[in-house]
Order: sequence, then structure tokens, then C-alpha cells
Amino acid sequence: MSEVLNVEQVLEKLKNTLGDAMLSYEIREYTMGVKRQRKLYEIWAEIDKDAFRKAVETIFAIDYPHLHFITGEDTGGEVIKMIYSFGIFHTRPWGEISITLKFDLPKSNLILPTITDLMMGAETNEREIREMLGVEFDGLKNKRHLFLPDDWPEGKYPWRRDEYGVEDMIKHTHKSVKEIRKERGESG
Amino acid sequence: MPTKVMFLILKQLLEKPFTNPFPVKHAPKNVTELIEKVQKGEVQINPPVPVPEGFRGKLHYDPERCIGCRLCIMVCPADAMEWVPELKKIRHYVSRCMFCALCVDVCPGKKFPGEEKAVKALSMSEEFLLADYDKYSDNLIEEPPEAKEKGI
Amino acid sequence: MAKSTYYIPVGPIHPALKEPIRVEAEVEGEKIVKVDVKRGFAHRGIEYMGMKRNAIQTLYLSERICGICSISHPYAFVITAEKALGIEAPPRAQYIRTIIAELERIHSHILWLGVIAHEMGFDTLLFWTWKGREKVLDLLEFITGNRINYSMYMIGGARRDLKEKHIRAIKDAIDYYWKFTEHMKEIFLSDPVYKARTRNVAKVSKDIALKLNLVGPIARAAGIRMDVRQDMPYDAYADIDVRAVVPQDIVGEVYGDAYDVTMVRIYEIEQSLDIIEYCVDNLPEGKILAIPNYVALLAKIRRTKGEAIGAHEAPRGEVIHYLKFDGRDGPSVWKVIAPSYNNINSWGPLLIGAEVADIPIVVAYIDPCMCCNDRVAVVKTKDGNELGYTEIRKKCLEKTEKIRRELK
Amino acid sequence: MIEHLPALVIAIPLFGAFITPLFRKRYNLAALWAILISGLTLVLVLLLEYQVLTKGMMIYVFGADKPTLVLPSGYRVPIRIMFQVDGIGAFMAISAGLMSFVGAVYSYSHLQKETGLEKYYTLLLLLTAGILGMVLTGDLFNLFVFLEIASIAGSALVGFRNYRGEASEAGIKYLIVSSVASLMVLFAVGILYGQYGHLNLAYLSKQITFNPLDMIALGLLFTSFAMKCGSVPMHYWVPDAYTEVPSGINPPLLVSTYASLYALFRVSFTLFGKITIDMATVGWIMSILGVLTMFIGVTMALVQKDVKRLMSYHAISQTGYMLLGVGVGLTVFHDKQALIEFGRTAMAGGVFHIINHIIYKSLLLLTAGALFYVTGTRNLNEMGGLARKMPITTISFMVGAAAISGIPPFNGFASKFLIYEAVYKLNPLLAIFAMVTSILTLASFVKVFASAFLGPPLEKYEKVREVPKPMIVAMVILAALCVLFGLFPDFVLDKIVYPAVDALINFIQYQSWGGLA
Amino acid sequence: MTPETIFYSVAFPLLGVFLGLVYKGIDRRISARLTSRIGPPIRQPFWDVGKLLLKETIVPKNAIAWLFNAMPILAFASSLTLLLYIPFGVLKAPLEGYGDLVVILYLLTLQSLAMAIGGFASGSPFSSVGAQREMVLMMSYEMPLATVIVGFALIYRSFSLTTIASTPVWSIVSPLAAFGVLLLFVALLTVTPAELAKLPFDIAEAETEIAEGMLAEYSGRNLALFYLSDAVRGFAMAAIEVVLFFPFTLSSILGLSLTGFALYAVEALWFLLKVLIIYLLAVTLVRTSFGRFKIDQASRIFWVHVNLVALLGLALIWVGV
Amino acid sequence: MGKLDNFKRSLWVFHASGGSCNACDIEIVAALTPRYDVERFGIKLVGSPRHADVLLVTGAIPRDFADKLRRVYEQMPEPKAVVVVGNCGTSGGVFYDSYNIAGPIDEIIPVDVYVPGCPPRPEAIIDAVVKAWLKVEKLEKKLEGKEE
Ligand code: SF4
Ligand code: SF4
Ligand code: SF4
Ligand code: SF4
Ligand code: SF4
Ligand code: SF4
Ligand code: SF4
Ligand code: SF4
Repeated sequence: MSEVLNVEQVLEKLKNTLGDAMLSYEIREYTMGVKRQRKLYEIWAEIDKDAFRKAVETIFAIDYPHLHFITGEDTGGEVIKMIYSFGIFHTRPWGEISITLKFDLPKSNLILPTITDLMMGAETNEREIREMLGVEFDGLKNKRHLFLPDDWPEGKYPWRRDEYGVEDMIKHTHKSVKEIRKERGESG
Repeated sequence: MPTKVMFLILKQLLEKPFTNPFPVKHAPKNVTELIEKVQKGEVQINPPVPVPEGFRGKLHYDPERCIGCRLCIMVCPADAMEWVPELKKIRHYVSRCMFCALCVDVCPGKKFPGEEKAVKALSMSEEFLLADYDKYSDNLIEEPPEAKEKGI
Repeated sequence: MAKSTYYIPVGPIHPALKEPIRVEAEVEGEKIVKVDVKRGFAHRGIEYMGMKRNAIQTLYLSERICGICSISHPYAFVITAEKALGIEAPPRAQYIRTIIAELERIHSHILWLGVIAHEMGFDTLLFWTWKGREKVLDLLEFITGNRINYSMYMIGGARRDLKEKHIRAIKDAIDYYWKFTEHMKEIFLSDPVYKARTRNVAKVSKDIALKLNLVGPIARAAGIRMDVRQDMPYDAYADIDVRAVVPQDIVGEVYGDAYDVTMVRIYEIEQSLDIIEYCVDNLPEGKILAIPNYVALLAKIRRTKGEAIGAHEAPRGEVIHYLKFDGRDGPSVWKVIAPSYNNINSWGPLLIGAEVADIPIVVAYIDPCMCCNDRVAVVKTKDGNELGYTEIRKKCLEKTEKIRRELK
Repeated sequence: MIEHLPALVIAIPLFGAFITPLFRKRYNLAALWAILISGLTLVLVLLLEYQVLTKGMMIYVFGADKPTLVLPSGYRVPIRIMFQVDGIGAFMAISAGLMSFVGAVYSYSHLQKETGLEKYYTLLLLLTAGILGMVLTGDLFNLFVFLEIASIAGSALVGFRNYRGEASEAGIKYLIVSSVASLMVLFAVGILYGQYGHLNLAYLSKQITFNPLDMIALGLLFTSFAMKCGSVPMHYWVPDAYTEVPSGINPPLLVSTYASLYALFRVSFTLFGKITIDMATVGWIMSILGVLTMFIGVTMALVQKDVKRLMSYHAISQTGYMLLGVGVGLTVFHDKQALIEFGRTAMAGGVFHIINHIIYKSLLLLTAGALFYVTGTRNLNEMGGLARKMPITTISFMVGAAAISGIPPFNGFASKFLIYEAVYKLNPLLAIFAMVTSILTLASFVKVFASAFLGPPLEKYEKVREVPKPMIVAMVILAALCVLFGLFPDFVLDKIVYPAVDALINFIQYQSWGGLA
Repeated sequence: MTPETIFYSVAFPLLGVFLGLVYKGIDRRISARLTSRIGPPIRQPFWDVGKLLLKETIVPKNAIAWLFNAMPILAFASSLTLLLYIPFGVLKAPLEGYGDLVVILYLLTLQSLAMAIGGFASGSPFSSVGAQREMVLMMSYEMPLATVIVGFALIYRSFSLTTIASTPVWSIVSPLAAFGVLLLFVALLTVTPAELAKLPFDIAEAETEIAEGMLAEYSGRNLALFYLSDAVRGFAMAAIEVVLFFPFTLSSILGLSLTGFALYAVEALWFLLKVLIIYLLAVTLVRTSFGRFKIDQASRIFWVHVNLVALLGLALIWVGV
Repeated sequence: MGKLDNFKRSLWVFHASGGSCNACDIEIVAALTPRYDVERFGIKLVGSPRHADVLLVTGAIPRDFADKLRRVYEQMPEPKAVVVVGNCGTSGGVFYDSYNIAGPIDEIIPVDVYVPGCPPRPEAIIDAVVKAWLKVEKLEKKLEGKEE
């Protein structure tokens, strides 16, 4: 087991390894509890996309993390905002520090290094992001569709808010009884 | 090999079954006849497990009380309310509802003259035996009566 | 047997899976040599829908992610939303929420015990455990107005208050479940068949569990002390020192198999009972909603910008939501991670080398929540038997007509 | 004429065999010729059986003025070669005649694609002649000679498809096993001849003293014949030979195997029949060998993927039943009461099982041949869904499988039932093993059935049709026999089995040449 | 065959089918009560069969039709034949003398076999796995079954069920052998659920694992036939156990001296009662209180544990008789 | 005794779920358990559509599940009935504007009885059974009428 660090120390380590690639950072604290209030800490950092892999490796070096999620936001512009969230020092009461890394990935070059070599379980997440947002993961072995069928049309990504989106595939299931009654000839 | 389960089930054998024999104990020979008899009061039907106070059953809509504020439509997660513009009232589809009662919470309702407080146009009833052959049957749609008559 | 390999598709409609998922297994004799898990038969695109609706609608949509622990996703959702919006739920509401969540854990764990027994054909135990489960369902119905899908939570509090009669009913149920759990321990943990079917089945080591990112009772059964209620407490859990239930604390050794999961789950029921007792005894007074008016709530959401991550320990493991509010009355980004999302990772490694008879156990032991999982659309290119479909459609319309006439 | 029957029975196939090479290149004629000859032989052996049944043991002395003259004037010892046909001999002869006929019919279309068929049919007839000689002769050296004839014809047939390496190898293996066995027989014959100066079986059996040398002779004969009939632990040649031999030869080859079994019985019962002390030991050895054979055979069969190989292991396993049945009889051979109580029944079971097994195993091997004929493979994993294409083969297979598994009302049940019924009285474990073997056999055949005939249709066998008529005829004959023997076991038992058993038991009669001397 | 025999041969199977269904109904009712439920009416199996006969009989595309259709008939026929070998109270079995324990062993096997072949013939992977399991299971439980049969043969020096039924086994053996017989009884009780494909050995039909296994593709009339043969087999198996181990007649216990029709009637009822008790013990109670074993576990149980018990019983009998 | 009498009293049920939230599914299982025990009506959950008389469907039916559902329906032998449990199967319910829903179920296979609720209580499912019986009886009457 690695040494337990507090939130500042963790941030310090990240800053040290990333240097200028750390664009902005913030420690958020939340107070929990009614009778005995205590604090929880989260690190939110915005980084350069090229430093992503290094940042993740740093986290793995601090403590084997628990991957919360990987997601991305397509704001409709030229970039996809990627969000990676890890929890470290979980398994310790009040000890989990959540680290969230955000960075912009230009739509012209949607490629990221995989983290499945560090954590097998991230495969599900990466495959999901790959099919949902069209982000390629370099080194991801299993590239079969996870949720989408194998014959999913090329270039359709459900979470995209641009021309690659699925807006045209929506089906509204509710029908008004007005039409139904007309069809059945029940009302005048 | 006697196991604990064996003792357990032997004990259960001696106890009364836990089953609530709703509506009758076994499949009747003829349901139509049975229902006739029940209506005549010759046979009693075993009631279902009673619902508690505050049970969220089928939504009841009282168009008289509705002021057409459309708040219910705003909060309804299931799109179960339909705006009837001609009447400035709503139509509720039981077969779309998810019985969350959010609409009941937000409904302001109307105060009739002589009443102290406004009464909501929407309320949750205790009715939950809703099986039907047609999802658009009258029982599964709550609306102002004239909506159906006029086909709007 | 003669044909050396068979190909067994399990699902998407399969008796072992009340929920649709497809496991394609290649079998040699009784041994499984290749597995392929195909998810995606329950995608309803909930996240997508949620990003278009308002926050209250989305909260209730999140309840329909899963009906088994129907309060888990709303719980994670309200916690996340409160963090993002800076709303604090009143103390009484926090305690009520915790009570409901723990009651749900009881029903869900008992459900799981019944289901896994059913998977091995042990319907007697299914009947018995579910008979015991009715009590907590009645209680939940009494408190919330429905047996399942409680519709209890609201951003900034809870919708229904606990009255004296409710508290009495809760205490009564707690007494009942202390006894019932004791029975369950005796029966499940001692039955020879149950043990034979679960011991060393679906075994994961601590290391693998970490690498596969497993969560919840499975991770705990593998010996990892992880539990959101302990690591990142919230609501009433922050006042109670919840500790993860792991087999090494119960019997001193860890197998990480389905038997250990059973044990962990049964002991977690006891833990839940403790938590509920504490909450009921220390229930703070006060209001239950920070912003009682939903319209005002939606207006505040529209005004606020913010993002947050929130988690809740559902019966099956941690539920994580990420929400970003961006000037709309609903979330502009919503990401849901359900426990099964991670736990299904374990199927591949667990099934290879297992036997056909183990499939349901392996599948059931993580208590999969496909509904939580398949959040994404699946659209098929338009081909296939279009003809058959139109025919059926025609038949269907004719039938409607007929029925309608008949019933006139 | 009738008195020349025993000689004719040998002479006809021999004659047929020598004529066959004349049909070079005209294979169809050769096949028809072989069918004709083997049919004729079948008729003759049936007549022979009738004679034996009605008139008792038949003696035929070659070269004597009168064929029945065993001891020409003044001699106290028979000096000429003679045939001595009793119940068991006739019983075996029927099997041989029947099977070579069926084999010839089957071969007619099964082998159309091969070349050198005139040799094939020559060998077939030679094999038949060899077997018939073995079972009919009353002379030890003569037995050896016919054994050699059968072995050589057999190994040539096993290696017939010499373009296949496996076939040649199996042929050579068979030849080596046969030669070793023959050598041992020859050695034993030598020992006996050296001691007693005679080769006539009946005469020898009277003289035998069971001194150490005799014991060696017994051991040698026992071993060599056990080896030739495929008993454990010398069963290794069987699967190779049965698998590689063209299916049409399987029936006669089976009979030739059981001709060795016959020889084993003949040696044990007749030659050494009067040795009272140690026969129980020999019987026990035989029974235990039987149980081992059946069990090892069936367990080996369970893991096979090649149809014919699998069936060959079953052949080994089934041999165990015969050894067991007869072995139990032998054990109580000198205990008159037990013999009457169950020994005779056990032997009847064993002997009955010989012919039953020959019938149904031939049937099964023929269906395997049919499978090979249409699919070109013997690998079960590559077959599937053939039932809808080949209904008659399927039904034949089912009959055969049911019979070998001892399911009533097929013939396998009839004989196995006798064995169960008798054997447990000697030792219950023997019966349990016998029953369990049956079930394992059943399981194994269900497996074959399922993988070859059932399951979804395979694309590559889309065009497969039912096999040609002659093959069907051969299979149907055998299937019908399975059913008939199963439905009317009493008839068969009365007419041919009990006479055969009694012939073994009443060795005194044999010793006295049927009372002729 | 006398006219009487022919009459019995018709009446017995009919009666057997009826009783089989009644017992199945009772079984389901009691099993429901054991799990705290009301359960279906006792007539339920009759309705089930009636319903199945009413339904469409589908032959799947991949199946081999003639085999697929023949197997239910074979299973049903063999279960009916089975009935003809069982002495019913003091009534003699219609086919007594034509066969005996060994035939019964085979008839029991034949039904499993018909089911397995039907499963293989349906061309569905579930059915094939089910059928394979059935075969493995069959191989496993057949040895103890054979041991029981041989054990009885040792005692009576005969395989005939009528001989066995005529004298209670306990009255003719020494105490040592009686203990052996007891062990055989235990072995047979363990084999019963496997033979009847009931829990904990209903591995071949495991609903949750392989979608009803061998029967997955069967419907309508074919399924009804399997349903019936299953019912009959359940009754027959319990009846065989009664005949083997509890052939005591009521008249011999109570010292009644009934004759003629009264005797037959009383004994028949007594016999039915005994069968019911055994049925409830060996089938209902067991199937309700156990979960399903895995095939290799079941195999091991039979090959090792049950076999040991049975062989020990056999040894005791051998020594004791 | 009506022709469909046996049918009515021995309904074997196959359960297919696609895109449900599972609440309905567990209420169906709950209907089998001691409190409600539908087995007393001869109702049995079976593992193969070939054995089934009634197809219970839950869920909003995602697009690629529709095919499977159709296949299951076709595999069932006649006579057969379809019962939809829950509102998301009946109308789409909360999942009304998804891009992945092929439902409601009645657009895929013909439905005989709907059980509204989200989820319906087990008793409501039993109520659906009663409604199904009534329907069968109506059919029976009609058949009898024809025969006369
Ligand atoms: S109860 Fe809920 S779902 Fe139903 S109409 Fe009201 S808001 Fe909509
Ligand atoms: S029902 Fe209530 S909420 Fe809805 S429009 Fe009418 S008054 Fe407003
Ligand atoms: S595991 Fe549960 S949900 Fe799945 S089939 Fe079994 S009982 Fe149903
Ligand atoms: S995964 Fe769950 S929350 Fe997401 S879309 Fe599917 S059902 Fe909805
Ligand atoms: S963990 Fe499973 S059961 Fe719990 S809320 Fe999520 S999907 Fe539902
Ligand atoms: S799949 Fe999971 S989330 Fe969905 S209903 Fe089941 S348990 Fe709940
Ligand atoms: S109807 Fe409601 S409770 Fe039932 S499955 Fe659908 S969403 Fe869930
Ligand atoms: S209601 Fe009628 S028309 Fe509509 S889908 Fe169902 S069967 Fe078809």
C-alpha cells in the first residue's frame, strides 16, 4: 500500500509532474454531516491534452485508483471536452480524494492514449466513449461495439451535438387519442 | 440428508399459507358467471392486500377545478398530460403515467366560492386494478367529458 | 461428447436473465471456452433524454433507470445536483433519504438472495426470502405510496415526511428483520447444495477486482474495503461511521466467490438495520424541502451554473452521477455510471473455464442491472425481415379492430 | 450326398475363391459370383445345422472309404484328417455363412469405387473357408492350418485399401498378431503332439493328463486364442483392424474373431474338459478377463471420435460378455448342481451373445460404412443431421444401437438378460458390471447417434442421399434378425444355442466321436 | 394371454395415467404448502394436459421431424409398459413373468433415453446440452440402480417383482442383511429424483440454465405426452419402491381375513396410500428442500457416495443372506 | 365444458423483458411468490416460448430487441396471448422520446391485455389474468355460437 497523502500533497505531486501542462486547478471541499460535520475534498484540474497520459500515470503512482467515469461533452464547437474522474485512497473512511481531469480534444484529431494497460476495467468506458463520441483510443485492443450493434452506421455518434448526432433518429412514442378516435371513427 | 431448509419447509407446511387469495382461491370455472354472482352479491371476492394511506394509484382529474396553468405538463416526466387548447384543459393518459404524483404536488387547483382553500384538480386515487384490453379505453383516459364528445 | 464445441447463446431472452443481455458462450462438453458479452438490448438512451428535459423530470427519469434499487439513481442524482447547485437539504430530509435508501437495500439484498437461489433451481428459498421481503415492500409502500419506484426524493430534500405511525412501522419491521436475517444466515450459509453451487464459483481475487474496477458487494467479497458510505459519506451516513462489510471481518478469510458475496450481502442487511435504527432514533426535526416550490426550484436551476460528481452506494455498488448545469432548467451534461456497468467486466474472465451450469450464477451474482447499463441507443440499419414485420403489424391492427368490436 | 456336407461347406467357398480371379476387371460379375457362392454356402451350413440337430454330431473323415469311418479297421486311433461337427461348430458355421453372405451383398455397391476387386472377393471367400474350416475341424493341426488361412486372408483384407498408410499398417499389425498367435498355437500343438503323438482333438482330450507340459500347452492356447479374439489385455489390434478393413468385410472378420473364441472354448471345454481340478480357475480367469474386457472396452469407446474405432472398442467390450457368460459356466463346470442352476444358462447367454453380437455389431459397422460412404469421413465431429437424409440407415443404426445396449425387445437384451440372470449367482459384482457396461454402451451410442444423425442439417451434406440398395438390403437383413432374435429368443435358444452349449458341456460325446467309435 | 390379462393391460395403463396425474397434482399442492403458498388445485395436471393437447404442435425447422415426433410416443409407451410390470397391491402385474426388475430398469432408462434423443433431434443447442447432461446423469445413477436390483436378486434368487412382492424383504433376511437392504433403500431414494428428473437432479431440464433443456423445443401434443410419461413414471417409481421395500399387506398387518373384491379394494387403497407416502417423501419433500446440483457434482454424488452406500448394502446382504 | 376451458385454467407464461426498468419484472416474479402465488390459478413461468400460452412483455423495447420479441412470439404455438405489463411497454411511458425505442409493444406484436402501472402491483397483474379469462370466455362463446 502506498503512503497516504492529503489533498494538498496530491495536488502538489500533480503540479510537479505536469508543470505548465496544468492549465488550472482547484480544490473543492464539501461539508457533509448533520451532527458531526466533516469535510471531503476533490481536485478539479484542467490540463493540456498532451499531458493527459502523464497525469494519469502520476495518479496511478500515487495510489491504484478507482475509475469513476470517463465522459465527454460536445458543446457543438470544434472541441470535445473530455472528463476523466478517478478516486484515490478509497477504502479509507472519509479518505477518498476524487481527481477530475478535464481537457479539450480537437475534433480534427480525436485520438487519446488508452489507459487499459494500467487498468483492465477501463475498457468498458473507453469502448463506450469511442462509440458515443467517436474518440479513438490508441492501444485499445477490443474495438468492437459495446452497446451499439455491429452494423451501426458509420459516423453516427449519439452524444455528438453536431452533424454526427442522432437527432434524426428520435421516435416519439406517444400518440394523441384524438387521432386514434378519428381513426376508429368514434367521434365526430 | 436433512437440511435446515427441510425443517423450515416442514414448519411452513403446518402454518397457514401466506397467500392472499385475491380475488378467488383458484381459477373459477366460469369468470363471467362469477362476476355476475359477485354483482348480485351472492359471492364475495377476496380483496387485494389493502393499500396504505397516500397510495399513488390512478390519477384522478377534476376538470372543474383546473385553471389551465399547465404546471402539471411542465413537471410531468412521462409526458402523460396533453394540453387540450380548445378547452384550455388537459387530458391525462393513465397508460403513460409513471405515478410519481409530481403533478399533484404542483397543481394549484381552484377555489370555489364558499371554500376556504383551493382544491387541487389532480389527486391520486387508490385504484390500481387497471388491466384493460385497450390502452385508449375510457377508463384509462382522464379528460373533460366534452373533449371526447367533441373529438378534441 | 461427440461434438466438441457447441455454441450456446444465452439471451437476450433467456430464463436466467429477466433482463436482456446476450452472452454468447462456446462450450466444450460442459466447459465454456469462449465468451462474448453483448450488451445493448436495454438501451433507452436515458442520459440523452435527460439532457433534453428539465431537472425534475430527469430526476424521475433516473428513477426508471432501475426499478430494483429504484432510489439509488435518484439519490446519486440529488446529491450531485445539490453539490452542483449549492443547495443543502434540510437535516430531517437527509435522514429520511438515508432511511429509504437503507430500506431499499434490505429489499434488494433479499431479492438477490432469492434470485440466486432461483438460478440454481432452489425455488423454495426464492419463495421463502421473497415472502420475507414483502414486509419491507409493505413498509415502503406505506411510507412512499408505492411498493417500488418510490418517487420520494427531490433536489434539496424529500417529498414525504415520516409520521409517528411510519416510525412505529419501521421499528416493527426492524425487529422482524433482525430475526429474519438471523434465519437467512443459518439457512443460506449452511445449506449443502447452496454451498456446493456457490463456493469457488465466480471467484475473483482482490487484485483482479481492482483491475476490473469492480464495485459493491462483489468488490467487498473479494476483500476490498470500498463503500461510498464510508469513503465519501453523505447525508446521514456522515454522522454514522459506516464501515465496509468484508468477509475477512466476518470469517477471517476471503475467497471472493459467490458464497462470500452471499455472506457480505446478508451481513449488510444487518448493517442497514443498524443504520435505520440510528436514523430513526436520531431523526432531526424540521422541514423536508429546501425549496418546496418546484417552479422556484427550476428557476434556481436555470440561474445556476455548476458541475459536480456525486455517488451513492446502491445495493449493488456505487452509483456515480456527473451533472453539469449550464443555464438550462435541466442538465447539459449527465453521465451515469451504474454498478453493473463495471461489474459486468467480470463476466468474461469469470465465465471462461466455468461450466454451463455456472452461467446463471456468474451472471446473477453481480446482480446485473442492464437497465442501468444500456444507456445508449442501438439503431439497426433498415433491412432484415421488413415483410414479416408489416404482416404482423397488419395482423395487429386487424386484431385491435376485432377486439374493439367484440368489446363494444 | 448329405454325408459329404461338411466337406462341401469348405469346398464350395474354396472353389469359389479360386474361380474369382477369373473375373478380372469385371468387378460386378465378381461381386455377383461372390454373392452366389456365399449364398450357397449359407444354404449348406443351414442344412448342416439341420443335420446336426436332427441326427446329432456329424463326422467326416477325409480320404476314408466311408466318410463316417473314424477308426478304420484295426486302428485304435484316428489317423486321418477329420471334421467333427457338433452343435457349437454348426452354430459358428451358421454365423460364418450368414455374415459372409451379408458382407458380399454389402460390398457389391460399397466398394464400387475401388480397384482390384477380384482379389477382394477371392480373399473374402478364402476368409469364409478358413473360418468354416476352423470351426468344423476335429483336428488340432488342421485347426492351425485354417487359422492361418483365415488370418492371412484377414490381414490382406485389412490392408486392402493399401493406398492408405493406416490400412497397410493395420494389416501388418493384424498379420503380426496373427502370426504370433499362430506360432503359439503351433508350439502348443507341437507340445501335445510330442507327448501324445496324435492331433485328433477328441482323441487327445481323452489322453490328456495335465502334466506341466500340458499346462504350458493350455496356457499357450488360451493366450493365443484370447489374443485373437480381442480379449483384454491383448486387444490392441482390434480397433485398427476393424476400423481400416472395408466395411463389407467387417461381418466375416467379426466371425473370424469369434472363431478364435470358439477355439478357446473348444480347448477349455473339450480338450481340457476332463481336468476337473483347475477348470474353476480357468473359468474365473475367463470371467474376470470378461469383466475387464467389457469395462475397458466401453470406457475406451466413450472417448473415441472415429465411428468405426468407437464401434471396434465396443466389439471388444461385447466380447467380454461372452467370456463372462461362458467363463461362469466353466467355473461351475464340474459342479453339477450349480451347472444346472445357472451355469448352463450363463453359457447359453455367452454363446447366444456371440451370434447376437455378430449380427448387431455387423449391422452397426455396416451403418458406419454407410456413413463413410456418403460423407467420406469417419470423424463424428464432422457429421451431423444425417437422419433426415438416410432414414433407413438411421433406423438400422437405432436397431443396432438398441440391440448392443441390451434394450428390450432386441436380440442383445435376450442374451444379456440370460447373462445377468445367471451371473449374479456366482458373484453379484459381475452382474452389476455387466449392467453398467450396458448403460455406458447405451450412452456412447446415443452420443454417436446424436452427432452423426441428429442436430441441424449441415450444408456440406446437402446432396447426400440414402445409400444404394444392396447396402440397404444387407443392413435390413441384419436389422430384421436383431428384431426377430429379440422377439423370439426361445426359438433361437432351442434350435441352435442350447445344442451348442450342450455340445460344449457333453464333451464325452465329442471324445467318442458322437459314439461312433 | 387370457382375456383377463388383456383387460388388465388396458385398464392398468389408464388407471396409471390417472393416478400419475393425481399424484402430480398432490405433489404440486403439497410443495406449494411447504413453501407457504396455496398452490394449484389437485386437478391442475389434468387441465395442463388438456391444454397442451389443445395447442398447436410445432416441429422446429432444424429438427428431424420423424424422430422428434416419435420420441414422445416412445417415452409414453414405455412408461405405460412399465405400469404393466408392477403388482398393484395384491393384484398381480398383468405382465408378470414376462420380465422383471431388469426390464423395469430398461424401461426407466428408455424414457430418459427417449427424452435425450428427442432433445438431440430438436436441433437446438439448449436441447443438445440438456440431452448430454441427461446422458451423463443416466450413466451416473445407473450403477446404484443396478446394485439395488442385484441386491434384491441375491435375496430372492430371482429378478421377478411378483416373487419379491409376495414376501416382505425384511422378513426373510438376517439383521445384518436387513441393514444392507436399508442402505439399498437409501440409495434408491437418492436415485429417485434423478430418475424422475426432479430437483436436485433436474439438471437436464434446468430452466434457468438451458431453457428447459431437452424439452425446449417441444410443444402441444408432444409435450403433453412427455408430461404424461413424466407423471406416470413418478407414480411407477414410487410404486416400485413400495413393492420392493414395503410390500406388507394391510390384511397381514391387521390380521384381516378379507376375500374377493373387498380384499382387492382394501389392499389397493392401502397400496395407493403407501405409494403416496413414498412419493411425498422421495419426490415432493426432496425437490422442495434442495437446489439444483451441477452435473459434475451430481455425477460425483452418484459415482462415489451413492455407489458406496449401495455397494456396502450389497456386501452386507451377500454376507448376511 | 367449454373447449378452451383447460386452456384458461392452465396458462403457462413466458416472460420477455426489453428496455424495462426491471420494476415490472420483479413484480412479475413477486406475483409467483407466496404472497400472491399465481400458481394457484395454474399459471406457471416456463423457460421456453414453445411451452408458453401467454407472453408477458415488459419494457419499452429498444430497436434491436424488437426482432427478438417478434421471433419469440412466432415461436409460441397457437392459441396464444400477449400481456403487456407496465406503462413503458404499453405506451413508451417515461421513455417517450428516445431515439432507440421500437415500442410500444403493440406496434411490434398484437397485444391482448395491458396492465397499466409503473410498476403495477402484483394484484394488478392478477387482475389482468382475470381479464384474460374473460376474453377467453368471450371467444369460447363465439366458437360455440359458430358451431350451433
Ligand atoms: S403522476 Fe407523474 S407521471 Fe403521472 S401525470 Fe402526474 S407527473 Fe405525470
Ligand atoms: S391540472 Fe392542475 S396543474 Fe394541471 S393545468 Fe390544471 S390546474 Fe394546472
Ligand atoms: S436472476 Fe433474477 S431477474 Fe434474472 S431470471 Fe433469475 S429471477 Fe429473474
Ligand atoms: S443506462 Fe439507465 S439511465 Fe442510462 S439510458 Fe439506460 S436506462 Fe437510462
Ligand atoms: S445499481 Fe442496479 S439496481 Fe441499483 S439503481 Fe443501479 S441499476 Fe438499479
Ligand atoms: S438492470 Fe439494474 S438498474 Fe435495471 S432494473 Fe435491473 S437492477 Fe435495476
Ligand atoms: S412500466 Fe414503469 S416500472 Fe414498469 S418497467 Fe416500465 S418504467 Fe419500469
Ligand atoms: S392495440 Fe391493436 S392495433 Fe394497436 S398495436 Fe396492439 S394489436 Fe396492434
